[in-house]
Amino acid sequence: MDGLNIPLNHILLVSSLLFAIGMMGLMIRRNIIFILMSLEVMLNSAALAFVAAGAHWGQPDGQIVFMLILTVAAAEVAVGLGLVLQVQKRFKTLDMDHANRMRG
Amino acid sequence: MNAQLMMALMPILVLSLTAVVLMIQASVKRDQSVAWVITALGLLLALWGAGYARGFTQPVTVLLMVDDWGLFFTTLILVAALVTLILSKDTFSPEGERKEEYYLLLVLSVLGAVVLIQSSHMVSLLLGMELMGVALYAMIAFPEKGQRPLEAAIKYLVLSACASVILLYGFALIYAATGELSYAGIGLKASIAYAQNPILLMAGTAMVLAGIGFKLSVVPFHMWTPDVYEGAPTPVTGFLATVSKGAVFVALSRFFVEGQLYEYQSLMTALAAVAIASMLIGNWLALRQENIKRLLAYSSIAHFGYLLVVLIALSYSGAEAGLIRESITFYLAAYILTTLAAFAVVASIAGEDERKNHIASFDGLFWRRPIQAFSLTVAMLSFAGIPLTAGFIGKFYIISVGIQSQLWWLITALVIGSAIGIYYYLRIIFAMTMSSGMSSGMSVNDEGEDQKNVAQDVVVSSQDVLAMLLLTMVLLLGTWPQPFIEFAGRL
Amino acid sequence: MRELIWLIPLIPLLSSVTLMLAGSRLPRLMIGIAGVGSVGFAALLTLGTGINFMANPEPFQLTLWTWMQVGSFAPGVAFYFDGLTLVMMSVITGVGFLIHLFSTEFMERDESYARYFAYLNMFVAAMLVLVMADNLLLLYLGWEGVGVCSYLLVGFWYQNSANGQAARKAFIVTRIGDTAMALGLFLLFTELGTLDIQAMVGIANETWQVGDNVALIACLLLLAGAVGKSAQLPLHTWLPDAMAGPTPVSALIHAATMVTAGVYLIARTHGLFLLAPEAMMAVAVIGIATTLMAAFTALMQSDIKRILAYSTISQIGYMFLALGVGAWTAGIFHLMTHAFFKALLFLGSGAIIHCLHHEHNIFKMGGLRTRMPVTFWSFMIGSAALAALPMTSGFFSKDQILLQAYQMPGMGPWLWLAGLLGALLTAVYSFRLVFVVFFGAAKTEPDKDTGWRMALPLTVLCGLSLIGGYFIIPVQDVFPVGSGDHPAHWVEYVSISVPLFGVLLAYLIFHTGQLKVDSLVNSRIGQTLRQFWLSGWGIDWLYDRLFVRPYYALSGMLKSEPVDAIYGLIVAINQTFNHWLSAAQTGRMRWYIVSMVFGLVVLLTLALQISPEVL
Amino acid sequence: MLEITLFYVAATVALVATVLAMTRTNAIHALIYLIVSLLAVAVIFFLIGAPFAAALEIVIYAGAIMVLFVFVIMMLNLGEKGDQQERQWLLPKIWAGPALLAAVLFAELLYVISTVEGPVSTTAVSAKEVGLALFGPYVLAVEIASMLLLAGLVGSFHLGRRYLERDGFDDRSEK
Amino acid sequence: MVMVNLILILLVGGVLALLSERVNENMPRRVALAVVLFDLVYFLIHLSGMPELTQLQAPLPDDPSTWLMHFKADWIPAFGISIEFALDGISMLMVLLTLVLGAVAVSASWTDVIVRRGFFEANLLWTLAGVLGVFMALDLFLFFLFWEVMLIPMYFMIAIWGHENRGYAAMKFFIFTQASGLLMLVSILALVAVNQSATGQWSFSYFDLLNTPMAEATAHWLMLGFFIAFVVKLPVFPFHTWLPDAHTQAPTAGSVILAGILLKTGAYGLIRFAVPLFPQAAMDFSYVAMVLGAVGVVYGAVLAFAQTDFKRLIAYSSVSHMGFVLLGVYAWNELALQGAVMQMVAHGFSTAALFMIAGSLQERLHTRDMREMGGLWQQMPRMGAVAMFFVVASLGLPGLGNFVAEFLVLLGLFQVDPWLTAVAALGLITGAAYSLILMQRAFQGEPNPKLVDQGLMDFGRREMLTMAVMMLALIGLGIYPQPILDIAQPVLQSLLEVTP
Repeated sequence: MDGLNIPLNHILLVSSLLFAIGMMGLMIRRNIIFILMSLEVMLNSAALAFVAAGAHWGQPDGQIVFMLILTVAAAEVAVGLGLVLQVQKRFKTLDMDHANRMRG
Repeated sequence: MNAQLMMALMPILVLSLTAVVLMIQASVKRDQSVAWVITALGLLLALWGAGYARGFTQPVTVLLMVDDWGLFFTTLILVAALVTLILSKDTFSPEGERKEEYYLLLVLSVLGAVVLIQSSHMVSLLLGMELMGVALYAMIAFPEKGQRPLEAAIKYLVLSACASVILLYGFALIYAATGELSYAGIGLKASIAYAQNPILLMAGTAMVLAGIGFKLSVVPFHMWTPDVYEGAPTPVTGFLATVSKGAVFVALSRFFVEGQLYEYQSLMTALAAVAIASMLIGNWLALRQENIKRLLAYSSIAHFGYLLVVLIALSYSGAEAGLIRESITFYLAAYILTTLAAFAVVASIAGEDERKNHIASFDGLFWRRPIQAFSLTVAMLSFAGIPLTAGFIGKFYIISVGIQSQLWWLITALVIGSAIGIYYYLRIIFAMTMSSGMSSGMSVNDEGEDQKNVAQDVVVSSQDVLAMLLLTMVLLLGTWPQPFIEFAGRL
Repeated sequence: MRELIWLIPLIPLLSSVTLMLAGSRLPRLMIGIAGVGSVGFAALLTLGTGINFMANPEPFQLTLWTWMQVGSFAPGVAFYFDGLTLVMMSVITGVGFLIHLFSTEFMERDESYARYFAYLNMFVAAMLVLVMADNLLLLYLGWEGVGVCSYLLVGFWYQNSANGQAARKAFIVTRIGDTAMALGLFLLFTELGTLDIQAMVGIANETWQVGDNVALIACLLLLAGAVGKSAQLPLHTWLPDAMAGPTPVSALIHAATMVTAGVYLIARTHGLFLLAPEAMMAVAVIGIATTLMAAFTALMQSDIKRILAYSTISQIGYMFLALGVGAWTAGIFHLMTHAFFKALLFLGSGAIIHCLHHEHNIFKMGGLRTRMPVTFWSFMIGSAALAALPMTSGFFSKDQILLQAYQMPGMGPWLWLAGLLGALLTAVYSFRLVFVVFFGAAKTEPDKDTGWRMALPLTVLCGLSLIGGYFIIPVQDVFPVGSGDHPAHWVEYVSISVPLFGVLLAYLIFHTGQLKVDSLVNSRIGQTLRQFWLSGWGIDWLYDRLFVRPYYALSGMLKSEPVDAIYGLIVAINQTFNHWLSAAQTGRMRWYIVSMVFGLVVLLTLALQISPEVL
Repeated sequence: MLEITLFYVAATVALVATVLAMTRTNAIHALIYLIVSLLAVAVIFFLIGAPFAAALEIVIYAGAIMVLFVFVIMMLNLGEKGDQQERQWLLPKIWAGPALLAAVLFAELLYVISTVEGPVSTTAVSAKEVGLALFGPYVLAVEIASMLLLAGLVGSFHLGRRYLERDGFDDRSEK
Repeated sequence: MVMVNLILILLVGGVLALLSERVNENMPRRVALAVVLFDLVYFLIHLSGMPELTQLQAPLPDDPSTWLMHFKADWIPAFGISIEFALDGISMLMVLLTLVLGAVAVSASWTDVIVRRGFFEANLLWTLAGVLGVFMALDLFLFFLFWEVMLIPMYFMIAIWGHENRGYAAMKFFIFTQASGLLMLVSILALVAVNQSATGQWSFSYFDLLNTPMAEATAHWLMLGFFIAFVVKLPVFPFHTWLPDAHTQAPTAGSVILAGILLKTGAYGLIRFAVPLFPQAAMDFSYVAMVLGAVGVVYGAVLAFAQTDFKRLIAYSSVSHMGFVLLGVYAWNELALQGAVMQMVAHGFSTAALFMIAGSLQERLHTRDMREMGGLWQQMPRMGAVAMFFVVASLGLPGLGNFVAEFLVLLGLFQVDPWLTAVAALGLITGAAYSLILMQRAFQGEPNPKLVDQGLMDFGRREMLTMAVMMLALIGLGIYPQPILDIAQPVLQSLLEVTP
């Protein structure tokens, strides 16, 4: 597997595009499920950047961070989906724009 | 891993153990008072552990740095957690049953905060922050009824996760630039990396700051604060305001100092902009807020703006580094104690009834619950930075540091912000002095009612004791700070 | 005796304080005894001191204590006694005593009997301090003290707000002069280093040449004070209104004593005025202008007290004229005689008013000659003295003034002519009063004639008005001696005959009606002039428009506190920010995310502004 | 060259799939696109010398976590109505602003990334190396991660249990 | 220790007063009076050992032992902060004034406050304690502490026992003074920082901070920080707008303390700190300050004239009178300074008395609107006479304290700037206008028919006694001010030597 000549900035480019797309998804979607998905996309983009940077320096740390990001994603999604269930129950909708009882 | 390391990790170990014991207890027999006792014991033990670990300060692997400074904040956070625990028992009981998970989450969240405080590495920062956060999401959404807690939790989760991703991405860029993940490593390599490619490093750092800024709720990442403060159960709000923010700020300072980020002009400019905006906008937002929890949320925005001044001062050689560290220590300690005092009162007066969070429901508190009212008054004065309170000495530190570093713009913003702040802190105090139907101090004689209220208050409740304790600490730090200053200087 | 002069002001003061504290509990008799007795005692003491002084006419000084000492500024509570002081003190205590006595009857039925005597005694005390003061600061104390007493007494019947208005006007208008005088004191102290009058004059003569500008300014400032207190142009407007007070008060304060304080001040500081000839000229011009203005106005008035008030203004104008031309002795002499006959006239008018149920309009009186003989004779004598008919006291004093004015180099004859015109007018208006009030048909019936407590002072004052001209006042050592040469005899004859001619005119116009002036009066110019003079030359109107209304307008405008608007603006700005920012807290999560991303973009942009140097 | 070609293909797939995932109206469709995207990223991991990461990406991310989503979507029983709503919510006037903002953010990142030079890596990091590091200096991280998962577990347990216990799937009765 | 005890007695006395309410609701006022009088006596006893007034030593700024009293104990050594009190002539005068007026204030609250008397008297005593601290503290940190803390009980007094608009007034009062206090805090810290960089030593002691060398521009800015804090408190145009509201809305005792004592802390601060710490800067600035003072004199008088609210009128008259103090301080010669000190004392008495009269009227008539008064003299001759006395005192009648003060100020000012003196002297005329209109509207004129048969109580024995104290004080100051001048003289002497 030697001689991987993919330029680092190309990978980072992909990752940043994923980041931006995820961010856009976060901003435009009103459905809480899609919002959580967007978060996953963004987490994934950060993971990609870490793995790429780790590879760039030839260190295992990037992959370790990636694994921890997986953990984080799992934990957050678990709680997040739990909340989704409660949202459906108490708000009768998944539209987050409706969850604006507190403001001002 | 040798024994020394284990000793140094004592608070973390104790907390983890407490979590495990709680799990076991819940699986054997669900009994929330037992769980409460176990949690309390665990936290107390961890407090002891924090003291014990002082003898063994050292870096523990690359991830954690156990030093006196961190242990002091660990202690502080454990105290805050204990206060939260006491408040949770008295005022927060969803449906009156099944709070075992809540206690477990509390312990886990504290654990996350401790990790965060002692973190010296990006990974421990991430894990600590997330552990604290994930547990908090569930704590916020813990009540089984009502939309507000849920709304608060989901907002906090989504926004916080978004901030975490930004932080992660920032670290990824820093990692790409330096090849280091530990603060010290970043500090070592940063100047070389900066010389090669300043943009990558600066962008990464800026993103990290944005992510941490979110947790500290500084402008422009502050929007979530009032909603989450309002929606969360009051003890949880208190926890969020003290433990979470305090730990994150400590982590930020570590990252800042050890990563030597104060050397970069553009970063300091950005941070100064954030600080100024926080001081002003936080106070402006609080100006006419009627809900006391939202008001405290806005005021916390301003307070972290004040604190950022100290970090910015790092980059100027005017102030001594020791003084800066002392300032952070003192201000954070004062802020945490004051906030706890405030939330202790809010929790015991307003409870979970959202209508009672309105300032108007504090009307005449002086005559109904004098101890609580006095405590809240002192807390407000401390927030406002009036002498004899801890908050004043804190502000004294910040202004001193700012002056020595000649940060005139920041000091101007601080002065303006504080001046605005006086207004809304005073509004609360004023509300407490009012009495219903008393249009003038002399015209209406409503003593009868007052006498009755006074009579009720002869019995001093546990909430009053708690309020008195916190009050004493705030006043003690304000009137006789010397021992604490010496102590902080040695950290 | 000399060491005891401090008792002279103290006794009335003590009486005053006693009456204030315990007045409501004392019987009327006691009040009267205290009020009159204290002044009488003071008069006796003055008399004793005067005899002592005449035996050994050496001025002396008595320091009670140092009032305040700040650095070199160390005015004492100290009295200075010389001939001038003696004259003034005699007038104050003597005439004062008579007026007090008169008041016991005049105020008999007033419920605030004690308060009245308390004020009056206090006034006497303050006036005595004024004339006895060794330094200008103590003089200023007396000066302000008499002002306050005047205010209190003018507004004595406080329940009528017009009286209050008049009292305030009196106080504030004189305060304008007082303030200028205070500035003069500052200037004098700053330049000369002391306020002790004798020492000051001495130093001034060493420091300044004649005609020095600083001396001129200082004298003008002092003059402003004198003008205010003595109701001279342009600050005379308060005096006619001050007639709102009880008539004995008008007699004492607004005729005999306080209003002449300005004359006293200038006479006392003549050493300074001699250094500033322009200031002297100003004094003379103000004096003569006031004389004429007030005389014309008096001619038109129908309120008996206002006629007398304008006459007072006019007569003080003569005194100013005297001072201005350097006829110091004549000025003071006129001050004294004027005190006699003007007090007489005022008390007489008080008797009329007292007996006519507070009627002030002379055209509603008439034929009182037979019904109130004492009063009639008092008025006759008083008016004769006022008009300076030969052999009356006024004749001697006024004649001297006119003659010395004539002798003044340069403007002298003109001043003399104007003075003559004034004398003519004086005779006309004073006898107009006599003829209208005491002759002709009766229009109102007096319920009685005066009692003895009123008659006695009137009689004594009649005597003084008649023989006062033969007194020799002991001021020869105080003032520089005049040239001593006399002007041509025709000047003297003219001066003598003019008042007689005036009396004749008055007789023809107002008594027999042989001289018809109706057509003259009713012509357009006549009417306009009449209105103009009646309103006191429109000066009140002018001041109202120039100062009073603008001041009210200003204070009304500022009442809403414009400065607070600045702070209101600050508050409004903060509230606006609060409003906007609170509106941004929409509670919508997507918006929060947008704001966060926006913040991130800004932060990145800022952080990427990489400057070449590393901190 | 093969690797590079593969990389571009995988990158394109990942990006397109992500964009599609973000713009779907049907949650399940979106989820499937998301899984495609994750798989494509796994390919990239493999190509840049992180095979272990690639495996985890497929097993845990695409496998475990996405399945959680599927469960929840099924539990909530989102139907056609939801799709129509989603369509209404995705009008240009809604997304134009955020898209612009995201574009600006991307532009800034692009500017940052464009300064990076050099190939991504010359040697692969083996699973062994990763393992050694993980249980060497990072052992504490593993422990803390376990606590993190515990927190997630307890949290979701608390939230989810109430959903199931109290009202089950049907909450129409509670109006 | 005497000075610490003075403060402690009041603090503890406050607690006692608070607790004594449980015994009897009339107890607190007795306790409060006893405490203040005890404090006064305690102070006088310790003063009796002092040398003759005329032989007082000039307190040297570099040698605290030359002061009348000096006390120093470590407090926060980390910053060189100590509990340092010192007493010189001026502080002594101010302390005496505070305690005497404190007793007057307690008397004013005797029947005025009917609810929560214990807490009221406690706040009153605590305010006094704070004020004493301000007058005696010579450590800048300690000074600032007292400066801020004394406001809190004052705030409570206004906010709880004030009149209809008390919330607004209390808030405005607090924000004005606190915001300006913040500027002073910045200045203090900057001064300490400058001193520290010069000497390497942290110190907040006045004695160390005098003669701190600094750049001209720095000195100007720092001086401004002190200046603003002090002139807001004084108050000086255009920072005065809190005062009419606070004074009007405060309960009588509160107004007495505010006008009688609290305003003087501003003047004291100027004399003690603002000028000596930055002599050159202060002298450069003096013209601006004097112009502000002169404007304030006239402006306050014009606004006082426009008022219909009795207390508001007095409040504006304070603005006018305090303008003289500012003029006196910045004229900075012995005459003017003596005048300023004198004005502080005399105004304390005259205004306190007027506020007490206003309070008595409000208590009897339930209004402060002068349009609803009129002719009150007839029913309450004693009150009328007393009012007349203090009105003429406040318009500067010679023979009473205020005259001495104003005359000295103007005399001193004349030597510095005659034109400004002329402007300020306008205040004498306008002062007469508003003083007399006050008298006219309330006590003179036609009696208001609504009030005629009310059976209004005239001043009683307690009130007359209180008033007599103040009247005697004013007369004493007016005809023999020498003791005050002698006490202040050495202090001013040494202060004058500070400036170039």
